[in-house]
Amino acid sequence: MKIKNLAIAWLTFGLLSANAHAQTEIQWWHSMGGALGEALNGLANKFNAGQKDYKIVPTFKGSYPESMTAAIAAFRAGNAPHLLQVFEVGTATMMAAKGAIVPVAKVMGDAKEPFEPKAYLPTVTGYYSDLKGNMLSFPFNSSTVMFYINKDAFKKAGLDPNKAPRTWKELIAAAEKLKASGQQCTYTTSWPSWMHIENFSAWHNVPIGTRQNGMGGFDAQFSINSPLHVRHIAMLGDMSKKGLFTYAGRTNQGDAKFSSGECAMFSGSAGAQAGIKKAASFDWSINFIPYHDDVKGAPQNSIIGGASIWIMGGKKPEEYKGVAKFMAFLSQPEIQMEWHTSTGYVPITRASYDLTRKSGFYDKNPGADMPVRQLTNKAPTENSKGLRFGNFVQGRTVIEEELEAVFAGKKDAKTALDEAVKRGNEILRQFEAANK
Amino acid sequence: MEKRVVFRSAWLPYVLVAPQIVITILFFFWPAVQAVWFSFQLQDAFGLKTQFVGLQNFTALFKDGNYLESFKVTALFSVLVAFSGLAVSLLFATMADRVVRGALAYKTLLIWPYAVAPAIAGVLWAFLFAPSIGIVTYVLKGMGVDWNWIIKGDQAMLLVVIASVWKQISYNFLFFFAGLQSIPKSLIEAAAIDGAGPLRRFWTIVFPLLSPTTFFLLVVNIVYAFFDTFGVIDATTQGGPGQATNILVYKVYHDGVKAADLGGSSAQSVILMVIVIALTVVQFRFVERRVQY
Amino acid sequence: MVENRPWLNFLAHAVLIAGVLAVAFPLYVTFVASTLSFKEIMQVPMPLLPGSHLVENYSQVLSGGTTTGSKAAVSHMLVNSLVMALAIPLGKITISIIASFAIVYFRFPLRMFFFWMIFVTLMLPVEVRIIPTLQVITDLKMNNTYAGLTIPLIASATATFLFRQFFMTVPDELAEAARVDGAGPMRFFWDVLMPLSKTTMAALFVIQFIYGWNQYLWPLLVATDESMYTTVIGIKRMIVGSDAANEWNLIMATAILAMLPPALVVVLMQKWFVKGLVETEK
Amino acid sequence: MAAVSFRDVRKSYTPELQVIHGVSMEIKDGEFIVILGPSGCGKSTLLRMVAGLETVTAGEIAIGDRVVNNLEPKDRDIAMVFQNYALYPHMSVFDNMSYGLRIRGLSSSEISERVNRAAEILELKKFLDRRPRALSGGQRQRVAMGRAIVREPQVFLFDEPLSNLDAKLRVQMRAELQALHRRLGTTSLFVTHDQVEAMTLAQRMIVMNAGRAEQIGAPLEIYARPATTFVAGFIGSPPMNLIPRDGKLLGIRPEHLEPCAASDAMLTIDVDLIEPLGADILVYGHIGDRDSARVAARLPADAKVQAGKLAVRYAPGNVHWFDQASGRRID
Repeated sequence: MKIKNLAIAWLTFGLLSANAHAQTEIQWWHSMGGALGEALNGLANKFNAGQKDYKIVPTFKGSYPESMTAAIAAFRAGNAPHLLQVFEVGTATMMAAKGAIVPVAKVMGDAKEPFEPKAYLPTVTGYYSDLKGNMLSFPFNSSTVMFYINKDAFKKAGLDPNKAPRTWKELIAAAEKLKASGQQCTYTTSWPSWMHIENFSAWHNVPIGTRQNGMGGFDAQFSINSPLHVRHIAMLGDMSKKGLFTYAGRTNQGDAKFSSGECAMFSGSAGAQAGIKKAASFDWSINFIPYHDDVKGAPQNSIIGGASIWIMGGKKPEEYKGVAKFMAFLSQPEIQMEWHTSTGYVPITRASYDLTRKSGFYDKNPGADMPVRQLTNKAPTENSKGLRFGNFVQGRTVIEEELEAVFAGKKDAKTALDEAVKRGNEILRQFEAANK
Repeated sequence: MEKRVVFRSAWLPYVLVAPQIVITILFFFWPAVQAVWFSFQLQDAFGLKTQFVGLQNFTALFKDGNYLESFKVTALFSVLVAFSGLAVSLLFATMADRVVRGALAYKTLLIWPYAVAPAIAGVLWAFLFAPSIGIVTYVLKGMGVDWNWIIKGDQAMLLVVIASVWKQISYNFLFFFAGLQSIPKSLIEAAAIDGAGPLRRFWTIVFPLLSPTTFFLLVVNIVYAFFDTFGVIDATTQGGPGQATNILVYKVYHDGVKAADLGGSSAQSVILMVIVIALTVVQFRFVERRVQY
Repeated sequence: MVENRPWLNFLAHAVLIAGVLAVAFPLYVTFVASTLSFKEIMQVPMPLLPGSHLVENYSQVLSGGTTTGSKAAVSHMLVNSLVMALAIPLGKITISIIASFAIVYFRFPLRMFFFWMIFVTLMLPVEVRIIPTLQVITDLKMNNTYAGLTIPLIASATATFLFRQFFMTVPDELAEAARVDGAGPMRFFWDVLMPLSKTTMAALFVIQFIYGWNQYLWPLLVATDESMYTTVIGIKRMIVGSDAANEWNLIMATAILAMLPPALVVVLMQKWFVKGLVETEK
Repeated sequence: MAAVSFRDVRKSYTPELQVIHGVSMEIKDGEFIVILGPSGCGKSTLLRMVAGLETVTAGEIAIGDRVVNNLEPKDRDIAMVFQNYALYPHMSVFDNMSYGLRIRGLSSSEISERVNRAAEILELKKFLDRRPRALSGGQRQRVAMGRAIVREPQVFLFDEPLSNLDAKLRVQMRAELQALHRRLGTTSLFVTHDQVEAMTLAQRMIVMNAGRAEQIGAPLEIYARPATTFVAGFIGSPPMNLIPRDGKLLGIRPEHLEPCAASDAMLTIDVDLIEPLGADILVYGHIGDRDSARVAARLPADAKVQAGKLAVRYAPGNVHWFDQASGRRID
């Protein structure tokens, strides 16, 4: 009996709530947990409050790969969301799925909403556009990799806390001093492939792969076994052996090692600042990532990480109208500034960057503009526009596995990177074959 | 053996088996057939484009050194889990069989980890052994062990083995304990009168008599290590570092779900199915000998 | 034991006590960790005595998950876990007992075919057919539903065999007596077979409760919606959910909550648990 | 109550494996019939065919004027007592006895009246709330009978109901069964392999061998005039002596042999074994060649028997003749 009553209650409830849907609902799946999620909900609420026709319904779907998996499954089942936040390595996969997505430029054009790709930072535009310059997805939360130091540890080691190492040579020298002062872990990193392969390449203006880092076509090949790459990874392997570099894991495990004070130097996402602020009980600074000073043209500019919003295909025109309205809303410099200042993600349009600077935010928060300055250090080249490799989720796993072998002292850098290229290319060929 | 009496109805038995058969077809046979079918295909992530590629997925797998490596890892992992798990449980069971008082209390205190989900067992041990904050890590570092399973493959393997064994001890213990209790006491007493000491008695009388239980547990533990430890791996090493803990079933999941390579993952599923069928046949022939179905 | 050697008895107790402690150690640390603040737990070494944040941590996770990772409330996850842990054994027992009844007590065309069909499923653990099974669920639009979470897991050869084996031990004369008494097959099933199967059902229930509660891979794939997370999945989401450091104190509180119900079932229903374990023999 | 008819009843599981080869018999209303035979002779199968637990391959079984071949057990108006009693272990004695009545939808007052009456007859009143496992073997047996009685059926079927009891209890239950039948007068079919049970209980009996009814008749009639060597050998203890004579078989019961002077001897037995039983003496031996014919004799307690040769004689009127090939009686 109880079950029956419950069922009736649910039915009634379902009917009532169905009646209440006068607005067009727009589903938005994202991977912003915690404080970031609150900021995101704030944006959605603001949009919903500002008009009556559409309602953005954000849903947290777990980590980036998890929400992407969920969306793919949902798409196959025919109930994909309207909007999906996809991390940068998923870009190629989304792009290739022509029937599954609608380019943001087309949605905006159809709805006659203003949309100007040129307003975005070139690294951002480059990452999310096809070769003709059409924006495929809507840039949302972008970050880049930064270099953090623990100023207290530097002081203790007799180093100048206001002079963070700028080159790898300086970093090694500092690491040795830190170690001598009793620092257990001198340098660590989060996201090893993103930092030491992807951003490393861009920062030194060398290609990650052929065909403009894969942007030119699916037939690209990896080229991360160049002498410079080998030298850099060998150097890290050597540092690891000497105890100057502590490997923390494939994702963001390095963040905790730095914020707990265990590691004195650390490369990680610009987005890590929020967490460090909360947990660190020491003085720290955020800096440009180090480079090899004997490489011509270095430092170039770093590339973005984070995610963009993809518009899924097969929805009603009315819904796309709402999507376009929401994208236009998100494009406003004021909104962009709010997102940037509340989350630590990079301002992705020039206008919002200027607006934030004018607001005096950077004076009050020194270092907060470092990421955007690093991203725009120089005009991006073919090598530093970004990357777009098919199945890069798998590709990255391959790279990370090989890096781990080097850091563990099981393989030398050359062998490992050759192997990474070989295995990575197999994945690219498979993707190419699947998306002919 | 068949029942002598039977009820007669032209439709009732079909109605009664229908739910199970429908579910079995829907969620066992159809997916199994699909797995075989997918394994001959190349699909993009969204299922928009599908090509038939014959055996290409299989040949690619066997050309892939990492897949073969995954076999080795799985073999090593299962052997470690099965043998250390059986050894530890047998020790506990023998001791519990020996103590007259408190055996039940010990039993109660030893069986509860069965209730812990493998994924949670993984989380617990990963926390204890966490490279920077883990309490066991702290002790190990104090003893001069450079503990960091994030980068050291053998340590990562050790961690997942410990977590998996810990969870499985209760199961093995219960079977060993039951097995020991069913050995007639008169046999032990006869051996004692013949002058065999406790250790000798164990190896010459008890252990051989326990061998059916041991063999059964061996198969069960290997199956456990093959499949049920997925949660342990996923909650701790996720197959890393390198490929040190990338067991077959985790690779199926990673390639199929995370990397959206349906064809390759299905090909791996098909190979795994063959392995399971082989294991089941071994187990069934054994069970058949022991229990009259 | 056979001879009286005090040191051997002492050794036996010593080994067992060491074993019990080793087995319980992770549990103790987990509990302690669940009572600490975030700052306390990040210390090396972390304190080994319970802290003062027990109530705070547990009410936090029960109502709002972690602060940085998944915000799904664990109380809701516990409900989902409970639904799985109840629906799977009940479903399994129901469909298995009627299927075994049909196979044992009726003779009909395709009987052995069905029997083997069910038997063969022993050979296909969910893990090896995970992707296509997920596809079926997706095709049936059962993602993020309780049905999708439970139904694919309720078909099992194990339970069917267990009941079949049990029915074989029920004397033929009982069924004959029931027939003479005028009971039809279903009446016999309800009035005689079901009551006699009570202990088998109880044993199976305990084992399958734990099986259902501890499901991981399946809900990981089927429950992508926060409102459908089970506790085990919730923990996993708390660990990889965000860009910031894991809140181990909250994760450990959730771990305790996730372990408690099945552990209680095992300990309190030990008799059925042991019977179920030994009899199902997988 | 009703008559039961077997009309050339046959049963086979497969075309090759025939277990009942055509049994015909008319059982009168209220008669107590025993089906007797060694194990495997098909006697239980025959009974189960009456119950409806086995199908009838050919022929007809009728209860009253209804042919019941295709009726379900419940529609045949019979009640059955099983060898192992088949009590429902999870039900109380009362529930066991009333189960069939409840299924038939009798009112609860009617049910309790019938159960109480049966319990009274069987002296089970104080056990009504117990479970079967809390009862002794004899009590369980009574419950099984009670379950049959309360149904007030047209026919009672008993499938070796006493074989699980010890010897003493068996004798007692036999008496009770007889008393019960006198009181209720219900047509009863009783299967047993125990000739004493058959002799004491039966008004008429069917002796079965290998799926055939060898002889049907009143116990003493069968004892006195066995129709075949099988019946002759099966009934009576020790069995009838069968001695080859002139291409025929001479049958003489052990109690019909009496010692005599060697000169009067109609048979001379080489004595192998002497068993003094108090009331009488059993002598086992053989005639002629060691294996040609084995003979037993039941002699009065005061007979003088020694090892060696024993001369015996018999009254010609006590002799039975059988055909050596077919085993049939020659009159």
